[in-house]
Amino acid sequence: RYEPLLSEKDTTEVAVGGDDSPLPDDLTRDSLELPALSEPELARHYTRLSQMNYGVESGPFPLGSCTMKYNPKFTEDVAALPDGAVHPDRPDDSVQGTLAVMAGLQDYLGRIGGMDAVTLQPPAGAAGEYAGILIAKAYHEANGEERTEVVVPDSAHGTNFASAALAGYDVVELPSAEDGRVDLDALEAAVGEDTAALMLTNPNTLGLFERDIEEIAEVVHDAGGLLYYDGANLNALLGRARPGDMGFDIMHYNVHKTFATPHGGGGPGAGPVGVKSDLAPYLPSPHVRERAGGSGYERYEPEHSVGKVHGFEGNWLVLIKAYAYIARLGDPGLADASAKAVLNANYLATQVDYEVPFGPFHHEFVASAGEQDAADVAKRMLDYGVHPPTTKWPEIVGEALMTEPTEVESKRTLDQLAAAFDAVAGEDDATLDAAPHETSARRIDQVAAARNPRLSWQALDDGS
Amino acid sequence: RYEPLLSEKDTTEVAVGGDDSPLPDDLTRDSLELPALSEPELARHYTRLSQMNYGVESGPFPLGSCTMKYNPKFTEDVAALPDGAVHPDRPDDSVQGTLAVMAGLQDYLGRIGGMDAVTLQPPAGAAGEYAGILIAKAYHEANGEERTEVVVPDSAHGTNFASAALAGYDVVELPSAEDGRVDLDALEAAVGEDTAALMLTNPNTLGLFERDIEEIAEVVHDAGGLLYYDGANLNALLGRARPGDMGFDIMHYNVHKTFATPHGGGGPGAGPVGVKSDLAPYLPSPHVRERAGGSGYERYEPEHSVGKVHGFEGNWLVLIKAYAYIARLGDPGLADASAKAVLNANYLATQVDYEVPFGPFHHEFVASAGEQDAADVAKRMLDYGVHPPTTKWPEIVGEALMTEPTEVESKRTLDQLAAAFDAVAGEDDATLDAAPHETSARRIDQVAAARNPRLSWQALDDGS
Amino acid sequence: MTDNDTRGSPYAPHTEAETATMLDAVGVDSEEALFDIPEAVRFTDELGIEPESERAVRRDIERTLSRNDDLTELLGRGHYDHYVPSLVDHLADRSEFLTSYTQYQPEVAQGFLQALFEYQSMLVEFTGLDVANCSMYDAATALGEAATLAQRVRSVSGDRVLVPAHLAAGRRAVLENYADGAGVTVEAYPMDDGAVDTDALEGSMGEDVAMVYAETPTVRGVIEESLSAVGDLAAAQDALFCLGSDPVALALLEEPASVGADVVIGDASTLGLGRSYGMGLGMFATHEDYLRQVPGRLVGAGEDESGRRAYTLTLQTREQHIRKERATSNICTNQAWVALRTAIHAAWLGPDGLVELAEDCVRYPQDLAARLDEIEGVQAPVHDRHHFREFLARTDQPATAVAADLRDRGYAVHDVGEHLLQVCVTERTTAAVDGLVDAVAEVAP
Amino acid sequence: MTDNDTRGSPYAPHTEAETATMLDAVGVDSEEALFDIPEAVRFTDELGIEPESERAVRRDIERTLSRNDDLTELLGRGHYDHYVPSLVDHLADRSEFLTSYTQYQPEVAQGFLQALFEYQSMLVEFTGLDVANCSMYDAATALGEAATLAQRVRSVSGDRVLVPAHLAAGRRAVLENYADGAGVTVEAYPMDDGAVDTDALEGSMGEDVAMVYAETPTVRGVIEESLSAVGDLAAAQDALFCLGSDPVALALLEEPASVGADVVIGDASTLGLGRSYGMGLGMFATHEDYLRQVPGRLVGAGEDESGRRAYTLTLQTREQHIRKERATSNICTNQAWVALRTAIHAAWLGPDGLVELAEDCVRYPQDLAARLDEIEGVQAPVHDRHHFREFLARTDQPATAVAADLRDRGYAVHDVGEHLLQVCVTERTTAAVDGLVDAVAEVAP
Repeated sequence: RYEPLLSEKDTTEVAVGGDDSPLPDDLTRDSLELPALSEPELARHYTRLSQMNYGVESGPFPLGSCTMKYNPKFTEDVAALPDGAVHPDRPDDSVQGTLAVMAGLQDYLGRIGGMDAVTLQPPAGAAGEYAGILIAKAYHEANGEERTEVVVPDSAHGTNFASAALAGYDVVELPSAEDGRVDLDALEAAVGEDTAALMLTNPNTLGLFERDIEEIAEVVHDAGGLLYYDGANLNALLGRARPGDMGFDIMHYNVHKTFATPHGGGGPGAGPVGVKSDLAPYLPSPHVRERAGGSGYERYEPEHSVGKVHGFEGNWLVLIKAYAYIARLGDPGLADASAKAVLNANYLATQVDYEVPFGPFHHEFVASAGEQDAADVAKRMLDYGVHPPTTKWPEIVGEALMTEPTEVESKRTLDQLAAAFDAVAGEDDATLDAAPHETSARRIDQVAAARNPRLSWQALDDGS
Repeated sequence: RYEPLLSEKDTTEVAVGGDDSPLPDDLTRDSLELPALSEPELARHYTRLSQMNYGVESGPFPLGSCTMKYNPKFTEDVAALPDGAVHPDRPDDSVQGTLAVMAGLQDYLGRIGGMDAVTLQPPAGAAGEYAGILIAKAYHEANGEERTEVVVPDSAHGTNFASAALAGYDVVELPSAEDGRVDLDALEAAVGEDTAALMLTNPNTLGLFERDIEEIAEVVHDAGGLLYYDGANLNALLGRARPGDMGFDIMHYNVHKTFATPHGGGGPGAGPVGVKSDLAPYLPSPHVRERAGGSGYERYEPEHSVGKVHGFEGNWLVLIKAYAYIARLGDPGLADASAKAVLNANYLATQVDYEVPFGPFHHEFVASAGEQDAADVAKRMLDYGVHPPTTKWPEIVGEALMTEPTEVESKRTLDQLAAAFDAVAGEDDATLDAAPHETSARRIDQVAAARNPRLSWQALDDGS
Repeated sequence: MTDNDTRGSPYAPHTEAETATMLDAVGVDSEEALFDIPEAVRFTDELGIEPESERAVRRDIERTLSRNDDLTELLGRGHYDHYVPSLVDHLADRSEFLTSYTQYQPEVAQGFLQALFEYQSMLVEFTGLDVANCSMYDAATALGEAATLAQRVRSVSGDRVLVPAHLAAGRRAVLENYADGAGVTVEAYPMDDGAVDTDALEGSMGEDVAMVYAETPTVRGVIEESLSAVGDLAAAQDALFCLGSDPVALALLEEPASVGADVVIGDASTLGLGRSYGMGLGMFATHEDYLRQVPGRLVGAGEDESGRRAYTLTLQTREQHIRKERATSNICTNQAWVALRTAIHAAWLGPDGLVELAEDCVRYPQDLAARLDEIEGVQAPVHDRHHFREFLARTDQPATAVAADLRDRGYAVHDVGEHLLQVCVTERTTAAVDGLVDAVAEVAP
Repeated sequence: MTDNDTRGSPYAPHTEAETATMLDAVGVDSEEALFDIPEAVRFTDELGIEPESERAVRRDIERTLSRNDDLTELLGRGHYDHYVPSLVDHLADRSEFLTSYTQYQPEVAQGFLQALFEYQSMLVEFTGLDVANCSMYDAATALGEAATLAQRVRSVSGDRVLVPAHLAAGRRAVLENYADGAGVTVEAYPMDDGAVDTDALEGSMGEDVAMVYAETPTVRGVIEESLSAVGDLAAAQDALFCLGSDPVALALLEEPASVGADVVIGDASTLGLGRSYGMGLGMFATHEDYLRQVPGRLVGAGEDESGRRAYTLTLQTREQHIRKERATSNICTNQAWVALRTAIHAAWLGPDGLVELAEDCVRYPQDLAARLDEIEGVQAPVHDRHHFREFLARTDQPATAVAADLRDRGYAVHDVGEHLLQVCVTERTTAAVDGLVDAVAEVAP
């Protein structure tokens, strides 16, 4: 059932300005044309739209590297508490509650990552990467070093490359070894006096732990570079290993991945950044700390702050959910979350008919669709009522099906997922090509959509 | 897609009692066997169940006599305010906020109904009828009269009959006149010295205003009886006519109908009862009033109270939503709600191909499915994505399709509804008989279900 | 819509142009012309209710409710405050549930029907009885309905219903009304140290007794220990044994069926609702024998045309919309949505969580009573029994004065007799117990 | 699950038996055996975070946040407090929206895609520009992205970005970082009585200017009156004209396209979010010419295989997951859910409601400034301009002292200079204005 656009239900043009206006007409627009609909009509519109959308509560969502966990409901209630709805420009004395939560989350994240100081300001993981690289840059500059390169493995998230570039660095791409991990020789060749940092995910996007992490750290540090940890896969390690203990100097946390804040159809997220103590003076401003004497909390500008990566202090409504999640789970819950996430990935890997190269896996595995097109496999899986894995990435596996069930799936659900994988594995290309059938839209021609971009209702040919 | 029962997903039997129990074993059960599922599994279960359910935000819900309005979202937030979550046994001094809301709603309802005093205690419309009849009974008894009968028109809601019977009255059924209204001659014949009350809906279930209401009142009052107003159709009259002005002595309000509180899949509702001043001493206990001197509010037992119809003071969470709704709309909003409800009913009546006898209508009309089976028509309408009207009632219209769009439907939606009616009107019996196809369940065999009642998962043949 | 627009209903979507078109189609000039109301009964005055914006209404009600004192409530006596998990609100508030109607079109109401079927099944497990309906208004009205059921199903007519002397006044008052309509009188039997005095009850029995009612826990929080004896006494006279309890208590206590209960009533909203000024959920379960005499709605499993399991309201011929004055009850709108909440809460706890919660409901009052008993001027518990959630304490000072002093210190307890307080403690208030004990120590001596 | 069960993750559904079966299938003895972590980097200590029940966490956070003072905020400067209708929370919180991922499988994400498409369309109407993306983090990062866009699209390279001297410090600081990476320097141009000093700006212009940024309203609430002149100055040097504003202001003020704006940025969460400690929604709209240089996600209309309209993320080759270091931005996770909220709020208001709200944002500060101006020791507004939501007031007393005294009386205002306060008033605070005026009258003279 097609749900019309708001503009197809109504557009009303109202004149702006005129005698009753508080502004002279030369300062106002002439008119505003938008849908004018009643609350019942809007309630039905958005209810219907929601029904055309798949969320974590619709079924399994095994997107590799995206860590789509169940989002505990109570964290929403905590975020909605009216006492938390304050303006950031209030003086510290009047927002001690908010600052206490922030200090608490900084402390939690520091413990979990093995880091000495944490900023909550970056509003997403990529913003965290960017903040982290700015910190590295400021650090090197303060040491009188002009380093121009950031090294990134070819299997890394695209954001690593882009964040380094945004900070003005040249990106050096590091080819993976045959076993899917960092190639130490290639690393030694890539790293040198121009190296500002190596950005690394561990476990990597194949779900493999970088066993040579100590050697990697040594190579980078010996060259005077810093080691940056991309927190996307931290869910695999909670309570069992900490980036700070592996030699990482800087890391970001993806709270919607590791700490179960909802992804909101694209965001908002939050990308706190943790650093070792010698980098703490470079954190963004303001930073929260306990006041001397323990009389509450205060915001301050770190001595060599990189400045800001967000106009205020980040995505509060996301951060508080992460805080509540960590407080609920504590040590045993976090450790169990990782244990079950890793168990689920390994179990599912044994249940699917597709070839699964590499291993042993932590939180995710990458199967290969082999002769099938991975994107088509994904479309066909939709017909079985489950969300497909991430496809065609990382490229080290041909026709990759990058699968991460997370800890929230039961054995029953994993078996259903495996059944969907296996059913599709046995189907022919024509069937896959024609999929999906059971979805609110059939296969969408994305190439045509990009060739003739229509990005607003105003741009639609039919003028609707 | 079938959603398994919770018990089909898991049942776990846990032993109760034993050494760690705080009670001796002879006071405890042996074990408890229930599903043990995690929060993510439950979230998906109930999300899936919700998707198999049609609500007001799914589309039009034109159930005649049920007045399924859009339920404004903000009233939910008002009901959830933590300050309202108090225990009823607190002393009056400590719940002045709650009592102020209750007194405010009593006042609003009194104005709207033209009544002098209102109790909020009855937890539903039928409970309101029951309370109202208890009041009538107590009133007559206090006057030394032993009246044994309650007169109810044949077109009345089933609850009228049952509520009178529950109070120990004999029910005298009053046949309708040919024009669908009260037959004055029949009324005179039915009413006499045994008559405790006449229960009447106005407009009646055909959507017709009882034009002879003054004469009706005279007949009843002359016989020493009381006139009871069933508030189910009050939505037709807001701000234009008041039961208290028509001669009614007692009335109930259906807040989920008239004041847009959600029906919750069956309830909870609330059925406040309004009375004229001479009946006020008979209201249930406690009742809320302003303290002498205006220093806040208090609860008290009315002098000749009928006692109680609810263990505490009714359905607070429903009442506060009704209060918020009335406060939002005020005089103009309430009057407009009635105007648009009546306009919508009359407009829709002109748009459907089915025969629509009687009229002019207020808030609802009753079409006749003619040669078609009204229940089949309803099933078939489901396939067109709309909820069907109430069917086969009132019986005064053959194969009745009792239709009440309410004020919240737009002309566009009414036209869609009419199109659904008209499409079905043109279809043959076989098509209707096979419907519905597009629903989460196909036609359900209710006769078989009643013949072999299985009312729990324990009773299912397969033991699941 | 503009929030400040208070010229009409904000929930009526009509534009002026649409209204005009529709009036045209109907063939009238104005909305007023549609109202077929005789001049004499037309209302032409103002109601006098000022419309307000959504924002203003929210603000005003928030301010009004803030006039409720901020007290820690240690109150029970039929309305309890257990922690309701966040999941309950979020799922039950989904509009497909909240804004749906009674399931008269089951093909588009499978979700709610299944949830109610599951609720009924949980009550079957809690009670050990065969069938449960999908809700009454509250415990008091469920008790009233039990009395009318007793009248209908009993082979010989009896006009007495026996209830415990310790019974919440509201519950008894509601029962009196239902009993009165059914031609039955309600009599209290005496208690022995807070529990049923079985000897006295035996003395009150006779063939004119239609129903014997007992509760566990009682309104004073006492866990009954003689329920089997009560069941036997009732059975001996062919009277129904109606037991009052609630799902939290029944997760731990003797299964009602095992002590001979014929009907179980109570407030099932002890799970799922929390404090709501006494709003509840009437639990009603009984034997299969009485199935066709059960009040209220029942959801049954059946099949749809494709042979798949499907759920539907069933045995509707018992109900008022079909049977009118011969219906088993007048109930129509019930508390279905609360039953949904209760089921979600029960499922969230699971059997382990339920038993643990119930055990805490025994431990908390035991511990608190012991602590209060150490305070000069206080003896607790008054009854030498096992308690559930609450208990009585005797005060040397007048109870009213002690309760008022406690209120001044931020605590609300029941003042139930000249020197009797009643105190209720659940997981929601256990953290406040230290403060309460200190406060009592200040005011009681 | 029991809420007190803190032995493992409450959100992992595994029973012990299932865990054992799964370990068997994998061929290991324990979960620990699955962790391929070298001994040397294993963490064997405690994190030291105590688990708590859901109930306890809620209670603790509620208590912690209650340490925030209860102040009436008259604060703005980039973060505003408009009334968010209840509808927004209820619809945006539907789990199908809230818990979904980026729409990489559009066939099961049509709902969110359509909502974002509608959001983009609303921004097109507000700005008069051709395209809008479906979110940046906030106004500050959107401004930074505009600077990098200017670098990319400009025919000749320029390394200067000109911004107003009155600019929120946070916004400027973020811009500095983005500019720095792109090899651009940020320079302020002077203001004349709170608005752009066009003569001074003209003097600063040159062919090395990549972008000129102006705001309306400014951070001080001043409505700019010379935007066309700014646009002309920028155009003359082939510099981009980036305008900062927000959807509420744009419902009333000159359409950005009509004054020559090439990019519009700002905080779109002035609709939909309310106070949230500075969390926002970066608005980003520009010309079709720059389409392939736009940062962030774009939703486009297309067709599915059956020929029906369908929506999809489009032009993804601009993005980091495909273009890596040559992407138009590093943004991945954005603020999509906030954009959904903004769209719902805008739709709820409709064009009438939006214009009315915007007009109130002119009237409220005008009225309040006039009232404050009557108080001895206060002159307001400082700038002889039209204002939107907020304005500066000069105090004879030191502003810090006045602000502190006002805080003691329950009001928070900005203290922005030795004798300068800034006051913001919206429909949420207009009812508090009488109290504020009284308080100022007490403390200012």
